[in-house]
Amino acid sequence: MDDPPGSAGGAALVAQTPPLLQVLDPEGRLQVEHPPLSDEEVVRALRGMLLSRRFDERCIALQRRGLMVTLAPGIGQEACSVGSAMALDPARDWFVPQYREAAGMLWHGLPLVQAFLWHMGSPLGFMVPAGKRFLPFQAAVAGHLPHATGLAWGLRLRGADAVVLAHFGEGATSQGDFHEALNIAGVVRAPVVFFCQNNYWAISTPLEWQTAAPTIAQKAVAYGFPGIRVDGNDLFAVYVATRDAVARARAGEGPTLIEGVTYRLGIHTTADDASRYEPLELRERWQDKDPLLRLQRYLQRRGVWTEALASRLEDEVRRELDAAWEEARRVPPPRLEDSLERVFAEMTPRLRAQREALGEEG
Amino acid sequence: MDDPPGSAGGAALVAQTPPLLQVLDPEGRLQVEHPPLSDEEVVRALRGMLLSRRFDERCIALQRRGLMVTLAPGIGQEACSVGSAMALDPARDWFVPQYREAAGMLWHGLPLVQAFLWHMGSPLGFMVPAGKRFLPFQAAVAGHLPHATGLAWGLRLRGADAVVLAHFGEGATSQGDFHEALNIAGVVRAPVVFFCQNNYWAISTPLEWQTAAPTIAQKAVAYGFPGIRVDGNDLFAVYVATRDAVARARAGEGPTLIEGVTYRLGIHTTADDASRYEPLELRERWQDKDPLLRLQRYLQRRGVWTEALASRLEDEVRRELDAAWEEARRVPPPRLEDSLERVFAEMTPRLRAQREALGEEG
Amino acid sequence: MPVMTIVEAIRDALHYEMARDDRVIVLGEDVGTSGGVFRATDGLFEKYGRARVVDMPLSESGIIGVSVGLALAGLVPVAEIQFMGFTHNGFHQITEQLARIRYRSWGSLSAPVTIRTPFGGGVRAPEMHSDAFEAHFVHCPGLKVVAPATPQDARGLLLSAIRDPDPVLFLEPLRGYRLIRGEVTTGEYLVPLGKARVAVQGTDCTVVAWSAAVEVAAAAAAAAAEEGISVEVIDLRSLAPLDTETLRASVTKTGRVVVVHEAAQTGGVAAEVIATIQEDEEMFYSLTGPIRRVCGADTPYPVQMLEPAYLISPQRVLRAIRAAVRA
Amino acid sequence: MPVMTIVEAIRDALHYEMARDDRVIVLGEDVGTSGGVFRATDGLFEKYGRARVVDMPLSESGIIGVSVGLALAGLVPVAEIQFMGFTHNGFHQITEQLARIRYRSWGSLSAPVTIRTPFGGGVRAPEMHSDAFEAHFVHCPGLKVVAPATPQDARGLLLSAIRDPDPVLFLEPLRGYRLIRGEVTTGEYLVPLGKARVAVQGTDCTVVAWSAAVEVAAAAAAAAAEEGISVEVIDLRSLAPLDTETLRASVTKTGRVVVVHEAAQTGGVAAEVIATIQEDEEMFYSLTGPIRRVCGADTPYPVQMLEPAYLISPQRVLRAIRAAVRA
Ligand SMILES: Cc1ncc(C[n+]2csc(CCOP(=O)(O)OP(=O)(O)O)c2C)c(N)n1
Ligand SMILES: Cc1ncc(C[n+]2csc(CCOP(=O)(O)OP(=O)(O)O)c2C)c(N)n1
Ligand SMILES: [Mg+2]
Ligand SMILES: [Mg+2]
Repeated sequence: MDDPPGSAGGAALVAQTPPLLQVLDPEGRLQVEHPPLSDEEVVRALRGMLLSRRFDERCIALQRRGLMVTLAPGIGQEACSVGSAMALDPARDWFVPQYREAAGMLWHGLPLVQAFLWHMGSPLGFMVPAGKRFLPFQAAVAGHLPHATGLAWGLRLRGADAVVLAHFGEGATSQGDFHEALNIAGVVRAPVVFFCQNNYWAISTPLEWQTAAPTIAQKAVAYGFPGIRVDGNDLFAVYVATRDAVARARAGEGPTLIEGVTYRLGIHTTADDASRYEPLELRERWQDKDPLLRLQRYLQRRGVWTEALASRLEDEVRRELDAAWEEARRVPPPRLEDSLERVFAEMTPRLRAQREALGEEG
Repeated sequence: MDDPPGSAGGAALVAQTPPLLQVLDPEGRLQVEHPPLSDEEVVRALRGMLLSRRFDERCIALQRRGLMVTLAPGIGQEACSVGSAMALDPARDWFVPQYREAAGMLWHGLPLVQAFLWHMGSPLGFMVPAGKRFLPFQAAVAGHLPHATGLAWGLRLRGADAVVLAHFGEGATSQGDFHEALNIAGVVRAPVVFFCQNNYWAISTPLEWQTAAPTIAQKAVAYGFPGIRVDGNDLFAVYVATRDAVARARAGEGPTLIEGVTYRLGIHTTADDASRYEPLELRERWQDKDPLLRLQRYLQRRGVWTEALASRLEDEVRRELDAAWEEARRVPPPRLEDSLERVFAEMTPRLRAQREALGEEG
Repeated sequence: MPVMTIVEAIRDALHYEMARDDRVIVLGEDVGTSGGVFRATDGLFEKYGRARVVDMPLSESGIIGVSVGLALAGLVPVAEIQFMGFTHNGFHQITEQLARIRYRSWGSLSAPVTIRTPFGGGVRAPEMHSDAFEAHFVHCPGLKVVAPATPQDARGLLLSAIRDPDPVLFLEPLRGYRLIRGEVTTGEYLVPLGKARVAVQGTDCTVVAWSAAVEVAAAAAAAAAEEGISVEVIDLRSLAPLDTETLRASVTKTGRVVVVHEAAQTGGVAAEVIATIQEDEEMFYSLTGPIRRVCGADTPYPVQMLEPAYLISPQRVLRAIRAAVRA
Repeated sequence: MPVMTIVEAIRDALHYEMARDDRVIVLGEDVGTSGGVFRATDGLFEKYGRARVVDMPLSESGIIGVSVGLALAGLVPVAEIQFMGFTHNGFHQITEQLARIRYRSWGSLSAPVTIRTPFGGGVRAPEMHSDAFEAHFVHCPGLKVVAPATPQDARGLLLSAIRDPDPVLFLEPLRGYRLIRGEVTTGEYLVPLGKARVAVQGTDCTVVAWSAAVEVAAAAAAAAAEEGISVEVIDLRSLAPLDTETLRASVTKTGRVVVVHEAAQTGGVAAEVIATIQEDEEMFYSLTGPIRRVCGADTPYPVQMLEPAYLISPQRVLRAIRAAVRA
């Protein structure tokens, strides 16, 4: 039998690699005519990124001294976190984090004291203060993504014009929950933006072993909504893509998946030893793409970046961190008994008995 | 601020609808020059489809008389089931079914007696006879897909040049297990063909409420391997697509997702009342695309289809079914005690005690 | 008072509550246009449309996870999982997410989600469609588990579950849907969570059961009565939290206990009932002999041909009652 | 005999078994190039490469489901789930698929998969990383559950688990990984599944424990000894199947029982141990008082700041021993 016509090859869908959106190149050169943010806004963004960078560094140091628990720094990924948070309106929009987005959470209104408490292993670190629009950090990878879908959908059903932004890593995209959350979001056209920080590593597992898809953005094709791929170390690109996605969502046009191509400049968590698996040259290549450096270079080109500004920002940030850390240390630690009161709105008889027994043992 | 350049719109990945592969149109007209199967092969295929059609009809009738349990007929979808099974080599390849693929399973070697036992609610219906290469029918939607991935990957690791074909519905694509199974298959380049019978309905839920993606085939983009969309009521298209995918898999080129666009001509299961949700005109539209009808029309055009052939096939199939049904009824029903011996290779002390207690109560 | 089947009572509760509270949203597989595979949600879609009655994609984990989000948005989700076996597909969303959200947010968030699902066998359902895994959810801090046995309780407990500020797993007796009938108080009639019911009064032996097993226990009690044994049947109604008070009142009276469930014996809820009874000094010292379990064998739920032998018969319960009384 | 920590003993078993049987394949998140987040698989990737030591995508359900398929292809998969809490993400693949495949294929198929996972708290791990949900798996027909307390047992039981023709959940004490050390018989030394161990001999009270709680129980036993109370500590080793014989030998001698676990009390494995003990006539009639549970509170496992108070102390066990002996 000769090769039949109508061979399936012709009908195969070939994966298309989406282009990478870049507005600022690593040297801080604008790739477009007009910047999407004013210089003031950029300085404010840089300050937010710096706050997070110094927060992470300080917490790592405190962890090494036994004063903090295992934590996952966001170093190197601040542009994804802050750039996307900037596109939200904190008075109506929600931020739904994984665990590496202290930067964006602080931007969106997480009190710095609470961020410290979180890393101190206090349950108070997971509280959502009244009037704030974020969920607690999430330890189960991708577990929060269906919540983001439901929250966005529910807010719309309740008549709010709110948008939800959910963050996660490229490793999270391998989870069933990622799939179910995005698929449902597509069906109900939930006003949600799924932001994947593709930092190449899931602990020690590289992207190639996570998925055979060359990009994360193209996974949106499965859900019938747009996937966008941006330089995740470029605050402008992140901001522009998220802003557009938020606008789409708010206009009732449904979800967007954004892939921020970035890199984890350091350890997965303080319990990790990246030297066991990370090629040094890869780290070095990305070190120069540091998102803070890029913004500084940009501001330098625009004549805004000065020694004075640099040290003013560092000073402000240091003082803010000092004050919050001092305050966090003075917060009285909750007792186990208190936790038994927070399982249900009202304690069950057995919880009450267990609580009493704890008191007696005290 | 004027609309910034570098707007994300330009970088968005727009989902591409893959073309639909069709080799035979509903009137049985060949859309290509040479048919991919000889007339003899087509008659054999038609016989396999007819066997399944009559099997289903008979079982539904028996179910209505209380002689069988709830069952999911494959009526209208026989081309997907048989056309894909034809592309396998039963001496080395595996068939991993959901629950609607009696047609393909019979083709691949499931003894007809066992198919009856399955619908009689006998555990013997789930046995895999020695030397056969299929898994038992699967009741948990998508639960078998990671098994197909693992089996294919494992067979390759063990040095076999086997290919695994897994069937499922479009509803199954919403499950996390679908996602994880396909993603892992892509990463390890497992020799597996994922065949989705998109029959429009998941019980009463239409495709539009299942996913916002216009096609199932495009979901392959998320996993970095080809997705192919074929007319699922066209035996030739199904066969050709699967044959090519099997060849790719065997050559070490990894998995393929095939979407067979078809329609469930009837009830979801014998427990279902499709009139509650199915628009009549939709059913009527598809009735004329009946895959058996199409093959008959094709054979008619080629002058092969005669009254004599038609009644010979019906006769053969009827006698085969009669004989198997008689045999199935004579199989002694297993006892509950026997089932306690099949939980582990060796009974635990408690199972042994439970087994003894059953005996005493007997 | 109208007479209803269990499924009618559930449907009535859903209609009642959706009319009363516009935050209630029903979601699940096939709950809309078809009215649910058991018709529990029949008529809701016609009344409220897709904005409040949503046929969901085939995603149990997604349905539960999305319900958490809907609840956080201020809605009151009532999610249906078509069969209990498939709650396992979303088990992590129930155990780690839904049940913990109040606790892990240190009381600042809550998710008043009700998950309705039928469980247990006896209707010749396909493989995996008859699973009874209530024990998995009883060991799930932050979750309440309810399993009514009568139409009256089904309606009253479902209303309480929907209104409860915390997540509730609401287990419906699959074989009772159409077979169990009874009078039902309609309107604003609620049955509180966490309170057991004395289904049959007696003095010689306590039989603890829930859901469809209550009927089996009652049949055994009737048979025992003919032998002169007076059996008290406790219908737990709530599996979490357990009603120790009602158990104590009965056990201290009878001194003999049999616990019945269809689920596999090992690690089933009977074990918790036994542990709870015997660790109470008053109950412990009133026991005249071991507490007996009448449970499913330690196998998965079998396919249909083996089902009649697997199901717990009143005779098996009766034998255990006799043994308990003899001890 | 070399002295090893638990994690070293596990690593030794994996190296030993992979060398002995080329069908053994290790798969999981970060098990390859990094050698596992706790280094349990360290050195395997270097020896056997990606063909037999596979860093998997972040998919617990996929890892377990794929392991079923690998087993059907004739391999012997040893899957690692990074933390027990995340076994819930694949719970349906464990309960409905892996554990049932022999049963549902009427004995014609089998899946000798071992799932290794660390569990329990005490190492200040993040939220959800200290969960102890062994009870969910004990109520899972077709699955064996093993939870060693010593390096010797960890190695010997892991070899047995890998060679067992049925699926085994192998629970590793997270806080024992580096803290529990002991002599280990290397080479072809296996510890049988389903057999408990008398960790401490005594006559007045039986304390039943497993995994990291055995050390706590032993410490309590030592403290009790100073008060003149002779405590026998039973290390269950296997939670499914339970070793009723060893329990009987001890309980009929002491007449007093305390069961210890870190998991939440309600519906935990202690309940099954209690039910098993008390339904055995011989054991029941030897009990002088209620069997006591020393378990975690009915909350999720807390974050780090509350951990010290949540963990079970030898003092709490001692108080229960005293109460038992007084009764
Ligand atoms: C469901 C689940 N499985 C496993 C883990 C353990 N774990 C914590 S972080 C991590 C890698 C996550 O990678 P990615 O999603 O890329 O996020 P990143 O850490 O790179 O920000 C893993 C496997 C977890 N927390 N949750
Ligand atoms: C995990 C799981 N959830 C729910 C069900 C109940 N159920 C059985 S068939 C079905 C619809 C399946 O639709 P599809 O995948 O399109 O296959 P089809 O029946 O159309 O062949 C559902 C929801 C199930 N069997 N398994
Ligand atoms: Mg990552
Ligand atoms: Mg379908």
